Amino acid sequence: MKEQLPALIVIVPLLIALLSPLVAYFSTRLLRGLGLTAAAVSFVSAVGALGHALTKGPWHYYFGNWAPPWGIEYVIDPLSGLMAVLVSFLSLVVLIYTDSFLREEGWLKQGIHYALYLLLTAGLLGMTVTGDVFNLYVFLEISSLSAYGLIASGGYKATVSAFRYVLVGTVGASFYLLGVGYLYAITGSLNMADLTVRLQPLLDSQAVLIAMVLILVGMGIKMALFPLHGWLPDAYTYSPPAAIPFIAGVMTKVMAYVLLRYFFFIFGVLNGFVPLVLEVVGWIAALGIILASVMAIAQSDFRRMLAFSSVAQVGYIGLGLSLGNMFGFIGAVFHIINHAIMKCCLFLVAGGVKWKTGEHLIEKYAEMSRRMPLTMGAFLLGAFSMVGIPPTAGFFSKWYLILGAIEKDLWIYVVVIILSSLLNAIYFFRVIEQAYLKKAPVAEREKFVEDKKPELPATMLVPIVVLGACILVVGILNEPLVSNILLMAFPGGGL
Amino acid sequence: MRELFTEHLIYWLILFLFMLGPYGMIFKKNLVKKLMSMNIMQVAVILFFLALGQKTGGTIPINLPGLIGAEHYINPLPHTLMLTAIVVSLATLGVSLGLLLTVQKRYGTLEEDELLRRMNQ
Amino acid sequence: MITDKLLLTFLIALIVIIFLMLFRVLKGPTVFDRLNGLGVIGTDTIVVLILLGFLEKRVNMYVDIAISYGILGFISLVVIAKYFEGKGDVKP
Amino acid sequence: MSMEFLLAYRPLWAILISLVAAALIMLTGDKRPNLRETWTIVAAVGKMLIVFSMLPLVLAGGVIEIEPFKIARGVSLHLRADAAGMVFAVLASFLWVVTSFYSIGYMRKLQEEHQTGYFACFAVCLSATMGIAFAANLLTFFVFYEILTIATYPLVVHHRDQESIKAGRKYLAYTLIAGQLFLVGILWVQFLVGHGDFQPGGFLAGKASVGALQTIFLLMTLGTAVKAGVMPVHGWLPSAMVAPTPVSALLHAVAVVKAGAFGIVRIVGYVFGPQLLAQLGVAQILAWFAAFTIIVSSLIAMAQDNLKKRLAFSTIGQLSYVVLGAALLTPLGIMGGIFHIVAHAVMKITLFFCAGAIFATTQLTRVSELNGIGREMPYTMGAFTVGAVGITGLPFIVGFISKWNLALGSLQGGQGVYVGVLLLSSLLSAAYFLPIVYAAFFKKSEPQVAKHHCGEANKMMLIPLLITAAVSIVLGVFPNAGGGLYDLAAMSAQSIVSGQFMVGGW
Amino acid sequence: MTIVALVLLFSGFFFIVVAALGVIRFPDFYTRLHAAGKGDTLGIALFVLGLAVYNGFNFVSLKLLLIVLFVFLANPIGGHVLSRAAFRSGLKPWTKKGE
Amino acid sequence: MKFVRAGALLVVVVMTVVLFIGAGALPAIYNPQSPASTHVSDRYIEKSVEETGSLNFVTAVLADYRGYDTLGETTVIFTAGLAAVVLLRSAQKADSRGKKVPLAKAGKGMSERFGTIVLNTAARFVIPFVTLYGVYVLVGGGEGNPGGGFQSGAVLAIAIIISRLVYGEGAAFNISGDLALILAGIGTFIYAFVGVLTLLWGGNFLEYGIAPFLMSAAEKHSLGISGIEIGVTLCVMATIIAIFDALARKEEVS
Amino acid sequence: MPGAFFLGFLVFLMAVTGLSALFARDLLASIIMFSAFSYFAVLTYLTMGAPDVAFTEAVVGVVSTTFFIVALRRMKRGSSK
Amino acid sequence: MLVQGGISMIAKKNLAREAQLKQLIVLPLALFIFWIILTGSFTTKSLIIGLMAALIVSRLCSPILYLPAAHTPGKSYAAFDLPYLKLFFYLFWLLGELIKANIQVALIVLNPKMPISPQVVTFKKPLDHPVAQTLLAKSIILTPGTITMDVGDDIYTIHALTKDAALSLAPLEGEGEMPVRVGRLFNE
Repeated sequence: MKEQLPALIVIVPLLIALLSPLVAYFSTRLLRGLGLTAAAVSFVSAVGALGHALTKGPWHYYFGNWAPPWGIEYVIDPLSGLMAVLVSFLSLVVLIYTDSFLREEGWLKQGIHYALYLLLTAGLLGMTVTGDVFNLYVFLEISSLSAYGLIASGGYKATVSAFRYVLVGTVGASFYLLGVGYLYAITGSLNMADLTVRLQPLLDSQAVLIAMVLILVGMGIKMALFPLHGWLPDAYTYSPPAAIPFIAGVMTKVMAYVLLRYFFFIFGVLNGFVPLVLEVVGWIAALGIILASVMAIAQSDFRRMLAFSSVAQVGYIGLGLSLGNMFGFIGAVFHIINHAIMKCCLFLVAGGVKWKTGEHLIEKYAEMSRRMPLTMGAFLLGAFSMVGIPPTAGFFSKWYLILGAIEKDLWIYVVVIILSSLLNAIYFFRVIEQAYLKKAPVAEREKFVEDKKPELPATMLVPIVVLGACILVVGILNEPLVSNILLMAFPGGGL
Repeated sequence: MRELFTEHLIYWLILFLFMLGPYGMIFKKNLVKKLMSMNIMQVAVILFFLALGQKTGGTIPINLPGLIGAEHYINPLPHTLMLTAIVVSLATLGVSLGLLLTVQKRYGTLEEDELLRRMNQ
Repeated sequence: MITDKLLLTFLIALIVIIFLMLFRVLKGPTVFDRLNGLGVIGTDTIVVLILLGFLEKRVNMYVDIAISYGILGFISLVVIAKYFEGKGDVKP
Repeated sequence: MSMEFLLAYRPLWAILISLVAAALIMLTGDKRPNLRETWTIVAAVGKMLIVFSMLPLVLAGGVIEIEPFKIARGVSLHLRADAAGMVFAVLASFLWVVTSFYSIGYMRKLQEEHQTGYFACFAVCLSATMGIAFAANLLTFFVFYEILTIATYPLVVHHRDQESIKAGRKYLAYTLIAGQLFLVGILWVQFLVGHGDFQPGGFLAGKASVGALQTIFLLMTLGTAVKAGVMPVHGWLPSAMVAPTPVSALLHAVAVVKAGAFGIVRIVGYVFGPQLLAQLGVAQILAWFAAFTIIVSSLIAMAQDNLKKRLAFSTIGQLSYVVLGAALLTPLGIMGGIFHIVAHAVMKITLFFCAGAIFATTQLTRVSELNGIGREMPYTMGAFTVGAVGITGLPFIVGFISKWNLALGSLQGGQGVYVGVLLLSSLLSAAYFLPIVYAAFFKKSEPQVAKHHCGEANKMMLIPLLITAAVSIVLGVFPNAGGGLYDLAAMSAQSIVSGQFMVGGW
Repeated sequence: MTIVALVLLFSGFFFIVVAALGVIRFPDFYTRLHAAGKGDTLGIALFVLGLAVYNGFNFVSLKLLLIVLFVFLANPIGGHVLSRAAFRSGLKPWTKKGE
Repeated sequence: MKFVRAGALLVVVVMTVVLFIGAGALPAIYNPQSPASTHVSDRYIEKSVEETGSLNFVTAVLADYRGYDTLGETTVIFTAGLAAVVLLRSAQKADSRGKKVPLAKAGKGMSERFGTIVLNTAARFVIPFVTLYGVYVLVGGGEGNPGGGFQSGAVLAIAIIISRLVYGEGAAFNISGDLALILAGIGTFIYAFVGVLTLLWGGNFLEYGIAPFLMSAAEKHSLGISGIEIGVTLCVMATIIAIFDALARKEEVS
Repeated sequence: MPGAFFLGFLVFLMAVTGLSALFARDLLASIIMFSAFSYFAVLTYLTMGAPDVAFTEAVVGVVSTTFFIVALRRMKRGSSK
Repeated sequence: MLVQGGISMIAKKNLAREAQLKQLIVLPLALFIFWIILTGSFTTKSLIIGLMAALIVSRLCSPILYLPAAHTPGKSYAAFDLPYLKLFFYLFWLLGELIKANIQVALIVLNPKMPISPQVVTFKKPLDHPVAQTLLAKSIILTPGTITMDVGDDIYTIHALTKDAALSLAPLEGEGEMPVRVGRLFNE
C-alpha cells in the first residue's frame, strides 16, 4: 500500500464520510472512532507523502494509471505535501474537539455532521494535492458545499449567511471555472504541469490575462480577499462552534494556496502580464489589511472580530503573493501555515468559551482567565501570534513578508504590515484586558467560583492546548520548516 | 463582419449571459432571483466550455462504426467536464433552496432589505 | 425529396414558433398562460430535438433525449399541478 | 549532557532557568506560596551563579558564543557573552536576587492579589533581560526585547484598576510602536547585509547609501529610545509607576529601560560603529536629544510630588546619560555610558526600594508627606540618602565614576558643552533629591508619620535596600569590586573603538 | 413513402403553426388552451410520424412512435390539469360581449 | 446607496467589456485546429474504444480517464443531500432530536391525496415505464448512447417523486429522507469501493485493468464503468429524493 | 455557417429568457421562464453536439424546476423587482 | 423496507384473481417490449437485463397499480386490466375526432373575425372505473372545441369554444356521443 499513499490522503476520509450516515444509524460511537481513524490515517499518509517528496522529489500519482494530461494526477511536491499535512493535522485536531458539541444530538445530525466534516477535509486535501485544474474545481465544490452545510447548521442567522455564502461562493467557483475554460481554450490541457509548459509561449496573450483575472477573482472570493470578503464575517459569526474552527482555519488558506500554485508555478511570477496583475493584487491586499483591521476593532462579538481579522490576515497572504519573490513566497506560505493554526486555535477558544459560558460577546469575557486559564493561555498565544510578537509564529511570517517587501523596494507594504500589526494589537489587547483585568459582576463571579468542574472536557482542552503549543513551536522552529520545506517548494528553489 | 459573427459573437453572447449572474446577484433584491442568476451564470460557463469544443466537420462524440479518426468527432473532454458542472449546479441549487426555505420559515420574507431589517430586530 | 435543407427549414420555422410561444410566456397575462406557452415550447422542443438528430445524421442518439423530454414534460406538469392545488391566486 | 556541553551553553541556561521557574511558579499557583517563592529564589540564585561563573572567562578577554538553532532563514539564535553583555547580565542577575527577597517582603506585607502571575512574569522578564544581554545579533535581540515588552505588561497592570489599565495601554502603545519601528530597521539591515550579527565597531559601513543608513539609524534609535525613555517619547515611564514598587525598582529602573539604553549602546557600538556614525553625523542629534532629556526631565522631576513619579523622571534623565555616552562616540564616553548602566541601576534601585519600603509601612506616596520620616525609618532613609547623593554625582559613590568618564569622554570628543550639561544635571538632581532627605531627617514630623510610629520596614525589605546602598558605595570606591564590571565596560569600549583608548579614566 | 412522409410532415407542421397562432391570437387562457391542447398534440404527432416514415422501418422509428404515444398521453392531461387549476383558482372564462 | 449601486453597475459593465475584449484572443469557434481540439482530446477519441470498451467517448472520459473527477462529482451530489437535510434537522425541535425513528416511517411529507383523478390514473400507467426508462438510460450509457449513471439516477428519482406526489407517502417506493441519505452514501461508496478494490488488487485507484478476471482489458474497463455507474445512479437517485423530501416536508418545527 | 447563426439565435433566446426570468415580478412566472431557459439550454447543447450534456440538462432542468416549485409552495410569490 | 403496500395492499385482496393474473403478465410484457424498442438490440446480455429489469420494475410498481373504484366501496381495478381491443378501435374513432377538432380550430384561428362564443357547461356521467373517467376527460380535450375543466363526483365541467361544441358533448337531453362510447367501452 506504500505506493498508494497520495490517494489515501484523500480517499480515506472520503470513504468514511460516505458511510457515516449508515454507521451513525447503528452506532454513533463507532462513527466517532471511524472518523478519528480516518483523519489520523489521512494525516499519517500526508506526512509519509511529504517525507517522500522531500527526500526523493515530487511524487506523481496517476489515477486509474492514465498518464497525464489524459488522466488525473496527484502531485505531492513539498508545497502541496506541506499543505496536506497542515490540513489533515488541523482536521484531526478539530475533529477531536468537535465531539463534545455533538454528543447530545440525534444520530442523523451526528452522522451528517461527521460526513460533512470529513467531506470538507477530503475536499480541501484534494485541492491541495491535485495536479489537475479541473479536479481542483470538483474538490473545491465538495469542500464548499460541505462548508455551506456545516455553516448552515448553526441556526437561523447562520442560514442567511450561509445562503449568501452559497451565492458568492458559487460565483467564485464559476469565475474560476471560466478562467480554467480560457486556459483550456488556448492550451488544450488541464494538467498543471502540462499547462505550465504549454503556457510559456502564450503568456503575452490577452486570453491568459483574462484567465488570470478570472481565477484571481474566483479564488479571491473564496479566500475572502479584501473587496470580495463580504460573505465571510456573517458566515464565521453565526456558524456552529463545532465546525467553524476548521472552516475558518483552513478553507481560505487552501484557496490562497491555489492562487500561489497558479501564480508561482503555472504562470510564473515574472512572465507576461503576471507582474501587472500581482501589483494590483498587492495594492488591494494592502488596502484590505488596513480596512479589515479597522473593522475588526469596531466589533463587539469575539467571533466577528476574528472573522474580520481573518480578512486582514488573508491580505497578508495576498501581499506575499503579490511580492512574487522568494521571501514573498516564503512569507505567504508560512503565513498560510501560521494563520491556519492560530485562527483555528482562536476559534477553538471561542467555541470553548461558548461551551462553558454560552457567550460570544467580548464584554462577557471578564475574568475568563480565572475560569478557563489554559484556554485563555492558548488564546494569549494566538493573539500574540496575530499581533506578531516574537517568538510566536506570526512574527516570522511578518519577518519574511517585510524582507520580501524591502527587497522589492515596496516600502508602503512595510508600512501597511507594521500598521496592521499595531491595529491587531489594539483589538486583541482589548480582549486580553477584558479577560484578564476586568472584574466579572458579582453574581456571575459567585457562580464560577463555586464551579468545581474542570474548565473544559479533555477532548476540547487538549486540542486547544496542542494548537496553542503549535503556535509557539512553529514560531521557534520556523527555520527548519523554511529551509527544508518551503525553500524546496519554491519553484526553482533549494537556494 | 461575417468572421466576427461566426467566430466570436457566440462567445460574446455567452459572456453576456455569464455577466447576468453577477448583475442579478448585485441588483436583484429577491433571494430566489439571486439564485436564478447564479444558475444562469453556471449555464453560461457550461456553454462556454462547449463552445470551445466545437469543430467543423465533427459529429457528436459517440463512436459511429466505420468513422475513425480524431478529426471526425467533437472533443469529448469539455462535455465530460460540463457534466460535472451541471451536477454541481443542481447540488448547489438544492442546498440553497433548502436554505431559502429555512430563511423563509424564520423571517417570513425573501426580500433582502426586509430580511436585513428583520434580522437586526 | 426530403433534403437536409427542408429539414433545416422546418427546424428554423419551429424555432421561430418557439420564439412566438416565448412571447406568450413572457407576456402572460396569467400564470396559466405562461404555463400553457411553456408546454407548447416543451412539445415543440421534442420535434426540434429529433430534427437536430436527423440533421446530424445520428438520430438514434437524439431520440433518447426526445423520449426523456416526453417523459419529463409530464413530470413538470404533475409538479405544477401539485403547486396549484388549493392555491387560489390568479394574479397576473 | 556532558559537562562541556553544560558549560558551553551557559548563556542559554541563564536565560532558560527563569523561564522554567516561571512555568513552575504558574504550576504551583496560589495554594502553596512558600514553594512558589522558593522557585523564584532558586532561579534567581541559580541565574546569578551561572552568570558569575562566566565572568572569569570574559574578564580574561574570552567570549562564550553559542548558536543553539536557527530562528529564521539565515539567522540563528545567536548568544554571546561578551564584555558589554556581561556588564548588563551580571548587574541584572545580581539585582534580581536582591529584588526577589524584597518583592516577597513587599507583596506579603501588602497582601497583593495575583501574586502567582506577578512572580511568573517577573521571572520571564529576567529571562528576556538575560537574552537581551547575551543577544549577539539583531533578531535575537529583538525577540527578547519584545518578550520583555509583553512580559512587563502584566506587571504594569498588576493592580487591575482603571489607572493601571490606562497606564498599561500607554505602555503598550509606546513600546509596541517602537518595537515595530525597530523591526523595520532590523529587517532593512538584514536585507542589506544578510545578517545582523553584532560586531564591535559595527558592520554597516559602506553597505548602503548615507540616506538609507541615516534612516536605519533613526528607526533603530527610535525603537530603543522609547524604552530608554528619551525625552519626546518617554511618556509611558511615569505612567507605568502605578505598578508595584519592586516592579518599578527592577524593571523600570534596571531591566526594561536599561534594555533600551543597552540597545542604543549595541546599535551605536556594534551595528553602526562610531566611525560610521561620525560620518553620518546622526549621533550628534542623538546626543542633543539626550542632553535635552537630561535637563528637562530634571526640571520636571522637581515639580513632582509623588515620590515614585519623581524617581521616574530622575530615571529618564539618568538614562539619557547612557544614551549621551553612546552618542559621544568616544571611548571614554562609551565606557562611561556602559558603566552608568551599572551605577544608575544600583543607586536607583536603592531609591525605589526605599520608596517601596516607606509605602509598604506607612502607605505614604507623596514627597510632601514625608517630613520627619527619617526619624522613624533611619536605615531606610539612610540608604535613600546614599542613593540620592550618588545620583547627584558625589565622589566615592558609584555615580561619580560614570559621570567622570562621561565628562572626560565629551572632552575627548571635543564637545565640552556636555560637561556643562552634566554639571547642571548634577545640580538639578541635588535640587530635587536633597530636599527630601532634608525634610525626612530635619523637618517636623507630619501627623500621619508620627501617628504611625511604624518603625523600620520589615527585614525582607530592609536588608535588600541596605545591600544595594552598600554596593553603590563599594563600587564607588572600588569600581572593579565584585565582578570587575568597570574593566568589562572598559574592554567593551576598547573593542568598539580600538586603538585610541585609555587616555584618562578613573 | 416519401410522399406520405411529406404529407405528414407538412400537415403536422400546419397544425403546429395553427396551434401557435391560436395561442397568440385567442383572447383568454381557456381558448388558448384549445389551440395548444389539440393543435399541438396532433401537429407533433403527425410531424413525428412523418419523420418516422421518412426514417424507414427500424428501431429509431419505433422510438419515434413511442414519443408520439407519450405526447398523446401527456399533452391532454396537461391541458386538463392547467384548466382545472385555472378554474379552481377562479379564473373567469372570457365571453363574447353581449352574451 | 445609490452611489454604491452605480459603482456596482460600473464594475459589472467594465467586467463585461473586459471579458468581451478578452474573448477576441480566444481561438475561433469551430476551428478544428484550435488547441482544445487537438492536444488532449485526440487520444480520447481514437483510443477509448479499445482502451475502455466504451463506445461513448464522453462516458469513457467520464468514468475511466477522468473517473476520479466523477467520484468527486458524485460526492458533490451526496454532500448536497447532506447539507439540505441537515438544514431541516437543525431547525427541528430539540426534544424530537434524540429519538430513533424507524427509517421506513420517518418521512411524513405530502400525505394528502391528489385531487385529479385524471392525473392520478394516468400517472400509474406512466410510472413503470419511467422507471424502466431509467434503467435503460443506465445501461445504455455504456453502450454507445447518451446517458449514464447520473441521468438514470435522476430519472429514477423523478419516477419516485411522481409516485410520492400523486399517492402520498406509504404507497410505493417509500424511501424516506433519512434512508435516502444513507442510500446516497452507499451509492457513492460503491463507486469509491471499486477504486478501493483496484487498490487492493495492487493497482492505482480506479485502475480497472488490474482486476484479476479472465477478460480483455476493454471488458475489464467496461465492467468497472458499469460498477461505478450503478453507484452513481444510486447516489443521485437517493440524493434527489432526500433533497425533495427536505424541501417538501411538512412543518414539524418549533 | 448556418450552424453559427442558429447557435447564436439559441443563445440569444437563452439570454432573453434569462433576463425575463430575472425581471419577472411574479416568482412563479420567473420559475416558468427559468424552465424555458433550461429548454433552450438543452437545445443549445444539442446544437453544439453534446447529447450527454443536453440529456443531463434536460433531467436537471426538470428536477430543479421541481425543486423550485416545491420550495415556492412555502414562499410568497410576489417579488419586488 | 424499501417498498411498502399501504392502502393498496388492502385493495389488492378484493381484486378478481384473473385481473391480477392479467396484470401480472401484461405489465412485464409491456415493459419488456418497451425495453426492446429502447435498446433496439437482441443480444443475450441486453435481453436478460431487460427481462430482469421488467420483472423487478413491475414488482416494485405493483402496489400502485390497483385503482380504487369510484362508486363501489372496497372494490378496486387492476390498472393494466383493460379491454385492449375495444380501446384500440375507440382510439381510431378518437383520432378522427381529433383531426376534425383540429381543422375546426384551425379555421377559427385563421379566420380574422375569430367566430367564437366560449361557454362553460357541465354534465354528469357516472363511471366506476377510474381509467374510464380519465379516458373520457382526455377524449373531451381532444375533441372539437371542448376541454375538461374539472372532474369530480361524476360531474364533468367543460369549456367549449363554440355553442355547437358544447351541445355535441352535453346535449339538452340525453347523453353526448362520447360519454356513451366510453361507457360502452367499460361496460357501464
